[in-house]
Amino acid sequence: MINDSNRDKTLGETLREQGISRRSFLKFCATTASMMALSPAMIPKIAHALENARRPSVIWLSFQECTGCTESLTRAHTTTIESLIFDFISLDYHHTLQAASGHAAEQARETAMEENYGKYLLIVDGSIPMDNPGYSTIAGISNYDMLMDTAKGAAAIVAVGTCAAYGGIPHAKPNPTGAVSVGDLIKDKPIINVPGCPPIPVVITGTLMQFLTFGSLPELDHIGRPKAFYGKSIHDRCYRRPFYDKGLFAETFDDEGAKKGWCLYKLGCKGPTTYNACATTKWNDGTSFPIEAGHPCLGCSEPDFWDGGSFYKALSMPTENITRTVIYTAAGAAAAGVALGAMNRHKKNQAVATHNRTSIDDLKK
Amino acid sequence: MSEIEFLNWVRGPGFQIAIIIFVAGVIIRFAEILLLGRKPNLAEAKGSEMRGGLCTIVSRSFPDKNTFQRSAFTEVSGWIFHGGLFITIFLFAPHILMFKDIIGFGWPALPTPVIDAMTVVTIIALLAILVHRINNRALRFISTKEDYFVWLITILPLITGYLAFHRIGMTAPTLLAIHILSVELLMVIFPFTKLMHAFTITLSRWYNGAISGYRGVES
Amino acid sequence: MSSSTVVQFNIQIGDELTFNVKPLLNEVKHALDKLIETGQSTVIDLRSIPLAPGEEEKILNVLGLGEVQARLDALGLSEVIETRYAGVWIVTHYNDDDHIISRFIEVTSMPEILCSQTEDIMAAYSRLGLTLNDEQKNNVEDS
Amino acid sequence: MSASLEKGINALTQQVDSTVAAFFTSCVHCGMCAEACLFYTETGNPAATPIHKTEPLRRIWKSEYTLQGRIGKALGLTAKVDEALLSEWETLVYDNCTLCGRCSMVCPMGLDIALLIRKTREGMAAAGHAPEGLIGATTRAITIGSPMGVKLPALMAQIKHVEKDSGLKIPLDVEGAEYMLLLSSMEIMNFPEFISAIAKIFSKANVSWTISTQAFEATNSGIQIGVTDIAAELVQRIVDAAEKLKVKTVISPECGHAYMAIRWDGPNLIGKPFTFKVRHILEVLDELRKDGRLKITGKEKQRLTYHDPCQVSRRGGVIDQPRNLIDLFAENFVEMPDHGKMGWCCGAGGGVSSNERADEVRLKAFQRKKDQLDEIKPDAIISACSNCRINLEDGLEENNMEIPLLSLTETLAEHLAD
Repeated sequence: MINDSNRDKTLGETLREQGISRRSFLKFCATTASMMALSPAMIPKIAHALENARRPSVIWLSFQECTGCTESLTRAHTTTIESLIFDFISLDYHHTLQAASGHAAEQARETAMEENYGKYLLIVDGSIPMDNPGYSTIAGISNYDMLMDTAKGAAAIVAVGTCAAYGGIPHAKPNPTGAVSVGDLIKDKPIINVPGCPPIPVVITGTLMQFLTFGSLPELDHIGRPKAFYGKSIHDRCYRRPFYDKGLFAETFDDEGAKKGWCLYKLGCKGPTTYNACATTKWNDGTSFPIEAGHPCLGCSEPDFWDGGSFYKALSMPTENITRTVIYTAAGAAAAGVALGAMNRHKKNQAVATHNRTSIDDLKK
Repeated sequence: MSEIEFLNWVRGPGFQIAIIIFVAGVIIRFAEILLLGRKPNLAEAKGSEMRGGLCTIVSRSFPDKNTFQRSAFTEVSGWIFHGGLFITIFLFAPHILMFKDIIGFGWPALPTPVIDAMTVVTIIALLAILVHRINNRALRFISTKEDYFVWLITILPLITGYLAFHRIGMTAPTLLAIHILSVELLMVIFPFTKLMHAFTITLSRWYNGAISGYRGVES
Repeated sequence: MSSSTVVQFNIQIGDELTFNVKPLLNEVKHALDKLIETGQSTVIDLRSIPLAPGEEEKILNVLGLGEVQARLDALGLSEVIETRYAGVWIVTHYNDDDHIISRFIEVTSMPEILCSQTEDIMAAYSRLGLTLNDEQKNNVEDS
Repeated sequence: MSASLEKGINALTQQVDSTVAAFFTSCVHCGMCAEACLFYTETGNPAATPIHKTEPLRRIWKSEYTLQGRIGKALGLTAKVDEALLSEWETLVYDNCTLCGRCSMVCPMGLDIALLIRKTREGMAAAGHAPEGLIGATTRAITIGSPMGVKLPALMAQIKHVEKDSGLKIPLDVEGAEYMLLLSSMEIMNFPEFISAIAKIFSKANVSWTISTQAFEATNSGIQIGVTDIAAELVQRIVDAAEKLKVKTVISPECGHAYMAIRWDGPNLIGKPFTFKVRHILEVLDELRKDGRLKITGKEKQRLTYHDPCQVSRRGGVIDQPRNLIDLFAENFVEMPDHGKMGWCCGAGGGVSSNERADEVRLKAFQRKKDQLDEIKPDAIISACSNCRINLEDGLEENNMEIPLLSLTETLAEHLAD
């Protein structure tokens, strides 16, 4: 990380000091635009904005999470360009990554909050347990208290991962910890949700860059996700879509269809209802993504993705065991039907029994 | 409730409720009809009830020339929208998966663009049928609220299915959930409205054919 | 060119299935037309388009290799290649691990990144001045 | 005990069986039955749509025999059958329907709508909503023995005339005869030629037959008005006579609903199978033809057509026989555009002819038959139902058309070889 003296310099100044050429900077901007899913026509604007951007303080809080999000991000961390981004920010608190521990660590957080009050960026991964504050604590502070305390002075909050954004796996039925999302608790700060289990690293950095470059929130969809990354469904951008349209499906994981790369809808792919950038941005430096690897999309960037029944049941299938329901219902209904039929017969027999012979004298009133 | 929660509900408990009402309703309605019974015909038979009944089940779909000419619109639109419903319901790959999940076996699907086109054709046919119902004197006169309600519930899954497939107006999970919900609505009202004809048509055609067939007339 | 070592599925891609290849190449053609008519350049980000495995290679194969191939060493390797269609360039940025981090098709007479940048020229000017100064000093001292 | 709404509802409740339930469940209100009904096509009156006429019965089925109807009834939502409904429906059920059953042939859901209307009449009659004319005819049928008030002496007088004119003996009350001939009052009073025609044919073909003086009337007003009890009583008279004379077969004359009453409804009305067979006269004649017992001479050069009586053809199954018989003497036979099981009704069956109130609509409905005749322009029309014959003559006269009506049996008798 860059030393504290750089805090007040712009990114342009910092880079020049490091002897990085303008040409390298342009390359950086072009890659950033690509990462932010912005049109290449935006590159000059990005260059201009980055030139003048100042180094922000970032506090990262981890609650009920698996550190997968941090893992994902640090995978994106080794490259020259992306390391620049991380060099650019001042990551003042991240209990997994920071060297400091114990009181010193908490001290770092408090100092960062104090010095950058109202300006720092708060990143949260993990959900917050509300049933019992003791379910998850850091340095004796409950997740809830730490979040509310840290959120107060934040310029904006980025909820990284589905747990922070929507409750995620801790929130899955029966939600034993009473897990909630950041957005459930904080209503008075701008929140950017970057869901995914984990999110695509480039999507995390892209979102951060967007915020840091333009100093404003990216355009968000109705559940707080940046439209640049979550604007289209996996299905709409999937290269296997033509197979879906033609009705060519893999029926099992090892049949001809699977080998030919046909659509995975029948194997439970949640691509049609999942909004994420996997199909274009892909994973591991653009190498591949689950569907390309032959596995259906789990829908991990959507709320409650864990509660949609089996991952391997197609979207059009009911999530419960309907066959059993049908059999039980049919048995019950057959009994009810016989009862109702008996009532009908009784009704009719009664009508026949009360029948008075009609003679010609009975034809008039 | 998030949209995925909504989708999970219609795929889970919502579907359970709908299938219970649908299955129970259909069985009960059939029991009600069949257990009423029918007196044996004591007159000397001139033809076969079974033969007449089976013939009529099929032949009633193909009217004689005069009947066709007099009700050409009803016949043609009826064929189109029933065929369209059959194709869109039973030959669309995701739908077949749903049936397969319940009954344990599936069958080949038609390519999606064909289903897409059939959906549009069926929707147009149903709209035309509504206009016809309102414009035709006898039809308008005999039409009840139920007729219009059932029409609406029938066209809804087609429209919501079309929107869900093309992702028009809302996000994909919401559209899919609304589509499934509209089908569940259809399943719930099915046994208690004229929609039951889809099942009882064989029964009533059989009775008609049997009554005629017994007298030696092919109806 | 990318030398992916990832195991590839035996995915059969007939022309009718590469649903983004033809449109993309058409877009390149339109961009060339625009360049001729108005002189405006176009940049297409290949990472923003859903492509099946092999499709990117297919596009690159169609465009082929032209007269210019340049290597840049700026924050990692970059490659700038003019395709066999003059005015159509492929710009590929690599990271330190030689993984592609971004790839663009640029339709222009000269990709911006190949041009020497004003800031760099200015820096070069002062640097060269400093160097010359040093040499003069050295020469004076030596003599 | 006089007629009442309560009795009507009870009668309707008795009428519902699995066919009724299946039919009402299946109706989708497609409106195709309207186009099959001459009371709609010729008047444009939407209330004449066949399925609409069954509303009283449908309401009873729904409220008493369906789950949703029962629930609705408990909540006061299901429509009820009341006096107002029955009054409104009386003209629809009796005046605007001949029970011709054409609607039953076109219904895409397979509803036997004519059967449903027939069953609806049971409730209407029990509730006192039968038309005056039909009540009168039914009363005469029970008290006098004939809806037209024809008594035995009148028959005897006609027989005497016939015997004198033809020189043939009309066998009366012959025990052990093969056939027992029934007659409709109309034939006795208006077309006694029918009796001589039969006598001529049977004597030539050497058939053993008789007429019962105890039960000679074939018609059954109970069926038309829709009172099972009365219909059964009238059927029982014939059964008693046939059993007494130990005949093998009872012949229904040229009358549509009489055939329906004795052939198809009869055993079901009295609740047991007959010990004898029932045949329409055309069936008997066609059997004689097949056996080579009809010797025919001379061909008619006229352009002839055949009007299918609904209850004989569509509802009775006697469709080929008349055509076989006509072929024996007709050189220039032409079918109407819709014929056989899809023929159009004359407009006066099912009790409409006994119901003076329906005269106006009956003549309007006749337009359908007129259009058919205009299309083929026959020189003469053959039929096998006196009621059709009378109504067709009436309708033709009203429309200033001069096409003679012929009885098939009589025309056949004229062409018998000596």
